[in-house]
Amino acid sequence: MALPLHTIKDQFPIFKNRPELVYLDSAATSHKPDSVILALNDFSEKENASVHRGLYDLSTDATRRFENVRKKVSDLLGVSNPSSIAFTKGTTESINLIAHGLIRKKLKLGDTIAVTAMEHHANFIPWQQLCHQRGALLNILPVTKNGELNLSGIDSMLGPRTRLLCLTHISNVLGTINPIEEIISIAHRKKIPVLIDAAQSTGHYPMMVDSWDADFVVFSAHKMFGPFGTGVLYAKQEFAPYIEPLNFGGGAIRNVTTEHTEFLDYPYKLEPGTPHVAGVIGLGAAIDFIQQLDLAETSLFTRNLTQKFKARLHELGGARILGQPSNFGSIVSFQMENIHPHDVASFLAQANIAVRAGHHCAQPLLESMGVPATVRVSFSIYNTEQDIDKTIDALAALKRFWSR
Amino acid sequence: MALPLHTIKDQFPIFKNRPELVYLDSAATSHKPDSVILALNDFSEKENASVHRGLYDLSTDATRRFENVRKKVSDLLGVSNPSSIAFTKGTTESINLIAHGLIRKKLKLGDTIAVTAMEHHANFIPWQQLCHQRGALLNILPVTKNGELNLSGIDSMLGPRTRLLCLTHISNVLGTINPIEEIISIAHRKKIPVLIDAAQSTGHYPMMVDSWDADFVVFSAHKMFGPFGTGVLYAKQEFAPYIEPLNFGGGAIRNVTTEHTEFLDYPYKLEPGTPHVAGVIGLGAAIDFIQQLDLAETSLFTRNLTQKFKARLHELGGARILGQPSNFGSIVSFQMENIHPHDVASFLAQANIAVRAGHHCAQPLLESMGVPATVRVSFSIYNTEQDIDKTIDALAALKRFWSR
Amino acid sequence: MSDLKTLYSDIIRHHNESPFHFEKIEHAPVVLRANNPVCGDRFDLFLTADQKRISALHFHGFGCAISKASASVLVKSLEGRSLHEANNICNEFIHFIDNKPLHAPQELTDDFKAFSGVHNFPERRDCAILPWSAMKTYLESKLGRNN
Amino acid sequence: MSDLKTLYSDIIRHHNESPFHFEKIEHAPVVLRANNPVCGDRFDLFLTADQKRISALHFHGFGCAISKASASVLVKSLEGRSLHEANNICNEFIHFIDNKPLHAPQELTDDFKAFSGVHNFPERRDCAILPWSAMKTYLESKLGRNN
Ligand SMILES: Cc1ncc(COP(=O)(O)O)c(C=O)c1O
Ligand SMILES: Cc1ncc(COP(=O)(O)O)c(C=O)c1O
Repeated sequence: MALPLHTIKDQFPIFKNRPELVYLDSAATSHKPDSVILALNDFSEKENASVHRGLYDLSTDATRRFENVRKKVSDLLGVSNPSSIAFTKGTTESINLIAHGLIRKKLKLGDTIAVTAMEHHANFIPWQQLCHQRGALLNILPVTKNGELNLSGIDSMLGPRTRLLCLTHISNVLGTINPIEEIISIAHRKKIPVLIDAAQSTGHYPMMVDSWDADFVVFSAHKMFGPFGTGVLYAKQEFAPYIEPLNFGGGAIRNVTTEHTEFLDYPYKLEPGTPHVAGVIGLGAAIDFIQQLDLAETSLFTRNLTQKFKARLHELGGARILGQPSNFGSIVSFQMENIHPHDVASFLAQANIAVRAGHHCAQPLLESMGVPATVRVSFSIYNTEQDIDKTIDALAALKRFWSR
Repeated sequence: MALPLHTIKDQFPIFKNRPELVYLDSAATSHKPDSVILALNDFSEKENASVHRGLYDLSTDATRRFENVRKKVSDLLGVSNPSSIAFTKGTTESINLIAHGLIRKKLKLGDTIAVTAMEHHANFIPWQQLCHQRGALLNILPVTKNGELNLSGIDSMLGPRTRLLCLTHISNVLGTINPIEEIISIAHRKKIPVLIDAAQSTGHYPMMVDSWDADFVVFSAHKMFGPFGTGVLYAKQEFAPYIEPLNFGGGAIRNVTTEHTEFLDYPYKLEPGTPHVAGVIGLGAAIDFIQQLDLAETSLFTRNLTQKFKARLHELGGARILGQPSNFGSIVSFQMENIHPHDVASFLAQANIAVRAGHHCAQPLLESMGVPATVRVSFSIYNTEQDIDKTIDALAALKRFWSR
Repeated sequence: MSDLKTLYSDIIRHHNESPFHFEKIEHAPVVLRANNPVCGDRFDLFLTADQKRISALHFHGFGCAISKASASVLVKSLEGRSLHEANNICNEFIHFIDNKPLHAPQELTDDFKAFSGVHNFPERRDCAILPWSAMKTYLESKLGRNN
Repeated sequence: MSDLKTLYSDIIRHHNESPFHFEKIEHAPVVLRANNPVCGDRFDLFLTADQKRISALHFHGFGCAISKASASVLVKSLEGRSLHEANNICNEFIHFIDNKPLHAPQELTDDFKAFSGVHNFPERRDCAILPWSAMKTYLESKLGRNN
C-alpha cells in the first residue's frame, strides 16, 4: 500500500521547524523526509567508515550497503543490471563524464551533437564546449511557442554524423514532459545513442529505462529527497568499457607501477578517491522512501496542483504563463505584467513563499522564447492546496502594492 | 582554552554506540564529533536549500553560510584570501583539477613533472597519466630506507623544464612529515610551483600555507572530522585565472548564448552544478571543532601514541616496522613475521580492532621498499593508551595462534 | 510589508517606471555591459567621455525594479561629472549599499537614500550595485588604479 | 576466536605453509596473473596445456594465507584434468565459497571443505576465489563461452 499523500508532509521535518514555509522550489532541490535524515545521522553515529578497502566490520558493512544502493537505483530506473550504475557528484558531473570521457574521442571535425533548446545549462554547455574544442557542430532542436519540442525537424536534424542526442526528460522551466520513448526510437533508427537528463523526473515519475532503451541516464539525489553531492550515471553495457575516467586516483585501479596503471572496470574506474559514502547510503534511503509511494499517483497529484495553480493565475489576471505543453509535470513559469520576476520573488519571500526567479540555468530556452527571466513555481508531494491559496493571495497583494 | 584531550572521545558518538571499538584507521577516514553531526542534521531539518540562486531566506541563508566556509578554510590553512578556496569532492578531484585544468596545457613534449616515491595514488596516477598523454617525463624523488625523502638528488631532479613538484605533507603509509618549507624554497629558487597534498595534515597539524608559500594545497573534509564528498583546492592567486574547469554546467557561468559561454571567475568557475551544500556546511562545523583544539598539543598527543605503539611492537617481537623517519605523525606501518597483513587485519577485526592491511594506495612506495603490503595503524585525538594495550595483546594472541 | 515599502520606495518606483535617459544609443563611443548571471538582468551603459569628463550617459536593458532604478540614478548622478568625481560617487554608492557609508546621511542625495531599504534584503545587494560596479571597473581602468 | 579457528583450518594452514607446486616456471607456455587490487595480493599460475588437458600447473607469488592456500588447492585439484573437468571444478569451488554449492557436502573434497570458514568472513571471499576466477576466465575463453 502506498503512503497516503495527505499526511506525507508530516514526514518532512523542515515544515515542523518552519510551519509558515510555503516551499515552491522543489525543482531546485527537494526537502528530505525523516527517514533519509535519520539514515544519514545513523550512518555518521554508528557506521561511519570508508568503503572497499577495510577488513573490519565497519568498513565491510559500509561497503555492502554502499554497493547495495546500485541495486536500488537500478530497480528505481527499471534497469536490470546494477553494474551499469556509477555514482557521481550529480547530474552535471554525470553529463560531463559522457561528454569528455566518451564522446570527445569519437567526435571528429564536422560531426554533430544534437541537443534541444530546452536543456538545462548542465546538458548544454558541456556539448557546446566539446563541439568548440573538436570543431563539431551543435544542432539545437527548437521549441514551439507552446513550450514543446518541435519534432517536425528532427528527422533532418539527426544525420549520419550525429554522434549523440541529449535530451531532458522534463523541462526544468516549462514542466514539459518530452515523449522520450518516441524520440529514442527515432534516434535509434539512425543508430544515434541518446542521453536522457532525468534530473527532474527520477523519483517523481515512473522510469522504465530498459524498455525505453535509453543509452545514458543521469540524475541527482538532492532533487529526489536525497542528499547533496551525490548523483548517478547509468550507461548501457555496450558503452561502459569505452567510458574513460576524467579523474585518476585510488580505488579505481587494478595495479600501479611507476610506469603504468591498469584501471578497474566500469563503474569502479569512474569512482576514484574516497566516495561520498554517506551520500550514497542516503540516496538508498531516499529510494526506499520513494518505493513506498505510488509514483503514478504522486505525479498525478503534483500535476493537479500545477493545473490548479495555472487556472488560479489565469483568474487572477496580469500573469503570463510561459508555454502550454499538453503533457506537463509539476513546474510552471510565468511573468507578472510590468513586474520583474526578481521583484515578484522578493515580494513572495516576505510572505514566506519560496519561488525561483531568473533564467533557471536555461538561458538558451528563455532566449528562444524571447523572455529574459521568469518566476518559477514547482510542486512536490509535500505541497498542498493551501500553498496555492497563499501564493495567489500574495500575488494579488503584489499587484495592489505595485499599482498603488 | 583548548578542549581537554582526555575527555574528547566522549564527543564522538560512534564510541558510545560501539564502546568495544578500537579504531586505528583514522588515516583512511576520521570519525565525526557530535557538533559536526548535529550541524549536518540541523541543516537538513531546518535550512535545507540550494545556494547562489534563491531570493528567499532559506537560500540566502544557506548561501551566506556556504560562502562563509571559504573564510573558515582560509583561516585554518593560514591563507589571507578566502577567494583562493575552491570546493571539490575531495583531494583526488582537487589534484586532477590542477593536473588537467592547469598543467595539461602548459606541459610540452619533454617537459617533466616531479613527484616523490611516497605519494598516494591520488597524487601519482594523475601525473603519470598526464605525462603519458603529453609525452612528458615523470621524475620520482626516491625515499630512503628510513622512509624519508632522499633530498640529496633533488637539485639535479628539478630542472628548467620541470613544470610542477607534487609532494605529500605527511605520508599516509609511513607517517613521515616532510620538510615542505625547505622543499618549497628549493623548488621556488628554480621557479617551479609546488602542490602540497595535505590530506593527512589539514586539521591535525598547524598549517601556514601563506608563509610556506605553497602554490596549491589540497585536502578532504572526511579525514578531518568532516563529511564525505567534500574537499578543497587552494590555489595561489597568480594561478587562479588560468585554471580551467573540467566540468561545465549551471552556476559557474556569467552568460550563455547558443554559440558561446562566458565563465565566472575562480573559484566559481570550478564549481558547476549544485554543490554539496551540506558537505561544505559540515566542513565549516569540523573547522569550528578543530579551532577549539590546540593543534600543537593534539599532534604531540598522537605522535606520542604512535611512538609508544612502536616501542610496544618492538618489545613484542616478530614485527618489522616500515621506515624510521625522524619526523613522524600519527601513522605507522608494519609487518608480522610470516603472517600476511590481511591475516593480521582479520585477526584484529575479530577483537574489534580496526586497522588497514594492503598497499594503502601507495603501490610505488611499497614497491620501492620491497614490500607488497603492510598493516597500517593510525591514531587520532579520540585514541587512548588502552587502544594500544588491546592491540598489542591481540597481536600477542595472533602470534600464539599462528605458531600453534 | 513595511520592509517592502522601504525597499520599493517612491523614488525607486519612480525611477523604475520613468527611468532617466533610458535609451539605446547607436554608435556610442563606449558601451559598458552590466550583467547579473544569477538572474539574467542585463543593462548597457552608453557613454561619451573625453580624458576628463563624462559628457553623455544613457542606459538600456532589462532588470528588476531595484537594478533599473539604480541604473537610472547612476545616469542622473554621473552625467557631466569628471571621471574622478564619477569614481568617487560610485564608491560612495557602493559603500552606502554595503552599510559602510563614507559620509553622513545628510550629505547623501535623496536618490541615494532611497536605496536604504536594500539593507534589509541582502540578496538584493547585487541588483542595487550592478550598474555601479560596471562603471567603477571602467573608471578605475581609465584613471589608473593607483591614483 | 573459534571463527578464526575455522577460517584458518589445519588444512588451510598446511597449504599456506607448504604450498603445492609453489615454484616459478620460466618459459611456461601460459602464465595467468591473479591479482587483488584491494590488498596487493598477486599470484602467477604457470600452465602447460594442450587443447584438451592441463598437463602441468605451478604457482608463485604473494598473498594472504587464504589466497595462498586456495591457489595451492587449485593447483593440486586441476593438474592432469581435462579443460572441461577443470572448468567444472572451478565452478564448484566458487559456488561453494558463495554459499550456493552445486553438490552436497559429502561429495566435496576435504581441501574444499577446509574453506567453509570463509562463509563467516565475507570480506575474505575475494581472497579465497582469487586464483579460481583467473583460471575460470582462462578456461572459458579456451572452451568457448557457450559450451
Ligand atoms: C596522502 C593522501 N592523499 C590523497 C588521498 C585521497 O583522498 P580522497 O580519497 O579523499 O580523495 C589520501 C587518502 O585516501 C591520502 O592519504
Ligand atoms: C533538468 C536539469 N538538468 C540538470 C540539472 C543539474 O543538476 P545538478 O545541479 O544537481 O548537477 C538540473 C538542476 O539543477 C536540472 O533541473
